[in-house]
Amino acid sequence: MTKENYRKERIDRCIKARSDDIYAISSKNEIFYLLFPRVIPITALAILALILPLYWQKVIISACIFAMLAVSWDFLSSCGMLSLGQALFFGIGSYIAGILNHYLHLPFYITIPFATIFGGLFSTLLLLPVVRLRGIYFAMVTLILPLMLMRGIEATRIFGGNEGITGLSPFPNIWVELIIIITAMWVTLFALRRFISSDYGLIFVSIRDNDRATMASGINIYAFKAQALFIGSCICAFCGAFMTHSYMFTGIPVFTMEFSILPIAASAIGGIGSLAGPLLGAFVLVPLSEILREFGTLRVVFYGLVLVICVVALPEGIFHYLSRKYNEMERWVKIE
Amino acid sequence: MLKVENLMVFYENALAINELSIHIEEGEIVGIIGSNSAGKTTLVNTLSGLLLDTQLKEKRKGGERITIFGKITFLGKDITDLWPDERVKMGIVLSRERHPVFVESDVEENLKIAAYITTKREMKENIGFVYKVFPSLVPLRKRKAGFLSGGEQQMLAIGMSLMAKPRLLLLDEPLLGLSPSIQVKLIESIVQIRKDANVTILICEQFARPVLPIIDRGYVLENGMLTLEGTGKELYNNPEIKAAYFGV
Amino acid sequence: MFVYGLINSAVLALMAIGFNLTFGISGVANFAYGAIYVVSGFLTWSLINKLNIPYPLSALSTIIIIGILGALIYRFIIKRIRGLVISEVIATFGISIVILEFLRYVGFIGFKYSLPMFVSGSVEILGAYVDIQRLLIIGFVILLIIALYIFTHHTKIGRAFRGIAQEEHTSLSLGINPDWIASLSMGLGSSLGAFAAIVILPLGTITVDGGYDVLINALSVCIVGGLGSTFGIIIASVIIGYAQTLTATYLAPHWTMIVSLFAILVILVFKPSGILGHQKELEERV
Amino acid sequence: MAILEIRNLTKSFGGIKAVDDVSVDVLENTLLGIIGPNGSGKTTFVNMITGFIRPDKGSVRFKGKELIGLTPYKITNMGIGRAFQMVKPFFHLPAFKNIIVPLSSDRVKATKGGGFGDKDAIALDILEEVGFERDSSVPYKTASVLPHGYLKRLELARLIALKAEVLILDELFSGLSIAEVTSIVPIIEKLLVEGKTIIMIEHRLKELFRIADNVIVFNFGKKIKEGKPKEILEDEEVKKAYLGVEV
Repeated sequence: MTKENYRKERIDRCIKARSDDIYAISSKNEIFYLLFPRVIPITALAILALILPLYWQKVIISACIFAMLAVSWDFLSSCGMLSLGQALFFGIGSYIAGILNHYLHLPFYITIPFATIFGGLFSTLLLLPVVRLRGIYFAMVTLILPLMLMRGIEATRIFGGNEGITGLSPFPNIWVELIIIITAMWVTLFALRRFISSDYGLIFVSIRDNDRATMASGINIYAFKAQALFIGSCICAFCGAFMTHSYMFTGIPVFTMEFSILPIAASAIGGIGSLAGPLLGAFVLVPLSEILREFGTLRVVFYGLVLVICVVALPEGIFHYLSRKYNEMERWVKIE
Repeated sequence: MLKVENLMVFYENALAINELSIHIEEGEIVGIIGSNSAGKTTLVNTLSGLLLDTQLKEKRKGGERITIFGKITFLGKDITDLWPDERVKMGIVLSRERHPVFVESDVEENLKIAAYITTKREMKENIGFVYKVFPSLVPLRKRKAGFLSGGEQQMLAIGMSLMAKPRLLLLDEPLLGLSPSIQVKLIESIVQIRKDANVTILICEQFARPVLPIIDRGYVLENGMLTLEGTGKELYNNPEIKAAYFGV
Repeated sequence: MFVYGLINSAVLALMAIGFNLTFGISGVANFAYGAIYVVSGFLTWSLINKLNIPYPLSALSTIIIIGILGALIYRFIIKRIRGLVISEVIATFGISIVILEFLRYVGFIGFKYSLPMFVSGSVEILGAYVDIQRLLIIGFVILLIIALYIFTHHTKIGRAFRGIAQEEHTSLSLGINPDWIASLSMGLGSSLGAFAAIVILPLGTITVDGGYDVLINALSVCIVGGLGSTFGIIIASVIIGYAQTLTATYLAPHWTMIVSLFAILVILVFKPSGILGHQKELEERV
Repeated sequence: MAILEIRNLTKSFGGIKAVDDVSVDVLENTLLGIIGPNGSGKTTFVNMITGFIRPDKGSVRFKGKELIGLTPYKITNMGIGRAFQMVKPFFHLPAFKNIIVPLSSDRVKATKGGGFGDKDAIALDILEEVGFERDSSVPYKTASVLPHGYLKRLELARLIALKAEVLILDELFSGLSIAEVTSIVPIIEKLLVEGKTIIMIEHRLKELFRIADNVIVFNFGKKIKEGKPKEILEDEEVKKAYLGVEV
């Protein structure tokens, strides 16, 4: 096969209608084809959660949390809002849950939903003046706000100041924790995927594609951006509230860069724009960082190294690569 | 001077240019006539090497796979795999469509940036030459290119390619979106450039009417295939061309 | 008061110029900039104290070595992911983590790591005692800005820089090799980072965490000033510099960060593309 | 009756007056052509009417309501749609989904046009109207791979989907072949029959003058002439400034 006469051709797998709609599926083969990539990870995760020791169960929980943060980041970015501050939403949710639990002694099944809704609302209101910023300027604001809140809490010493709020009420047991977070993660992923391919979700994508044309289509893009912001921040706020109860603690560490950077790194590795990619990325990165703990202080160095290698080796992301391999066949064809 | 043999370009599975063979002789003005998406832009991008850059970028992010077959020779040298900057050094300079200029620099600076591959003395001479060809740029010397009108930007864009001392000048849709009076002016300048600077010129255009009278030979492209070729006059009098491109 | 604000602004501007140069030209947001800054400090320190090379010589060689390092980073890592903004940011941030955390692991922590002043002593200006080193910084910033202006407007490579910054494809079709220019710009940006480090670090100690702070400072100054605009950077650093100094004097030092961040927010709300950002009208006019 | 009253619009960029004190009345159900050399301020003029650029001074009244100061989406929802000169489709979406975005606007919702669920069908109908072959794969292709001619049609389709009363077409014909232009002209004529008002900026004079009711000529940001196509063609000043040669 020399270069002169052959080229690689790509063809979609022979499937009659590749569609998310249930009506389009007609044969067993096709059902299997569509379900296979969805069912496998769900069952795999469920089984892992059942059989692994407590330590690794905790790792799964934290992976789920980062996965949700990453999915939310990807959702925001596919609505044209590049966020560098998932920590903001996360931290706000965490503090609301912490305050409600500490000062009002509310149980977790009240604080978490409350923190989710009001955390989302509060974050949206906070960012409302800047939704008209584009690209990196918006990113900058989201990067700054959590830093400001952090320093603000430090300076004013409210809500426990530097020490934070400790001794919050935990979940009854690890199983409740696992069930809540794993369900929440899958629901978030599939609901958002469905939402973004609906007629309504289409508008969010169109804003990213071209905001001026969307305006010229008679759409109030700022209202839609605010909605996207609300959805995205609700997800993060939920994670924050969950984490608060899981660790029985909230404090300024919830605003640290880790919660902003890791979701982005997960998205870059997993593949931006698919919502599932970032999830995959998070499940690569979080366990990896646990494995690297053996190296002690060198951990972060290796971690950074892996990050660089992953990004450079597979710039499009793991998920895009896998899905291409799954959905397309490649073959050499002869040019006459 | 330039010879293209059996050029084929695929964008993924779509064929953009099919079995194209053309040649350009020293000193000619050659026209490539074709409607939208006939493959004109792909052709000049292949000739100037820009397509290689696009190809690499698409490959990196896992996008469309661009495949190029065929052979391009320039002055007897195979340049098929040569990068754009090396081709410029050999003398193939492209002026891209939709008058791309450096909008935040003023006119003079645009020309100076374009003089990247020449020496300082040549730069001064060339700037003088550009101002001679396009006298209407002289009063605008200190204006930012972004504030120029479409016609002036197009003149500047051609002027910039002249700064790189081309032997073969590729013009991609120079008349696009220009008003009739400016089109006429521009066509006159192109003829003058050929005469004064001794360059070979390849024009890709869909407005056949103003272009056909000045070209020595022309090719008609349709869907990436060569459908007609002949001298400018022959094409001008061809009834099919008249029907398709003149709109009688 | 006035003088301190000015010095503070100059320090910020100095930190930002290198970052801005790389970003403005190649579009690569070099998140490893902070790491490069710190590494330069350590490199100079090692050259002086371990190899006993005289100060000026080691400073000079640091600037050159770091410049080459920056160009190499571009050549072997960023070149492969060019145009994918998020990947670029993550990759450079990864590099930054690797470098900084490695330094932390090796144990470069402590007060002994500091560079000597160029000139010690202080003078009295407007009723305040100021170290001469600090005054030198202001001088260096002014010199650097003038040098950069001449470089980008009157040399061939400098003009090519400006071309690539504006329209990469056009530059390509004019024979300018973007990868070559971009790696040059990355190298030069890193050298400027090293220069900033050598000039600023004598004022304090070299710390690993300083790297992250430098990155944040450079980033915010660049964005507030309007990306790619040198003049914007000067204005932005003056605003932020004075905001910080005023708070530190009249309020309390731990409010400094909050106020300067707040200043950035306010500017962005009223000037959505930075103080001297690109003119949006141009987009639609053509 | 004048559906759009434009008074004394002025805007300068960087010291240059892009549009200088222009007043025009656009009559209902007519086609107004705007011609002029490149850079004479036509696009800026349109940008000011549609709210993308705020004028330095002047007023635009649509059915008696002031438009200056409103955001673009509000103006669009009042019934003034515009097609961009540089096409602005949603490149990541399939062609027919591009039309669903305007179908989701408040204006279409209010007129009950967008209805329940079946936006896909409506979108496909509209695309067929502007010349997308319904039974082919063209309407389902991603906008980024569509040829230029289809993207221009997509711009037009967006305005039809919006049920705009005033359609502002900025160089709709630029970059189209003669055959494509001749196939689009009937669509525009049909819109006129339906009672729409159309403003067209064009360089393709032959086609424009055939369908236009009134023409205004811009030069250096100023309106130098206004009249019927025939008068414009014979005007000496216009010939000198713009046409240069026979049309």
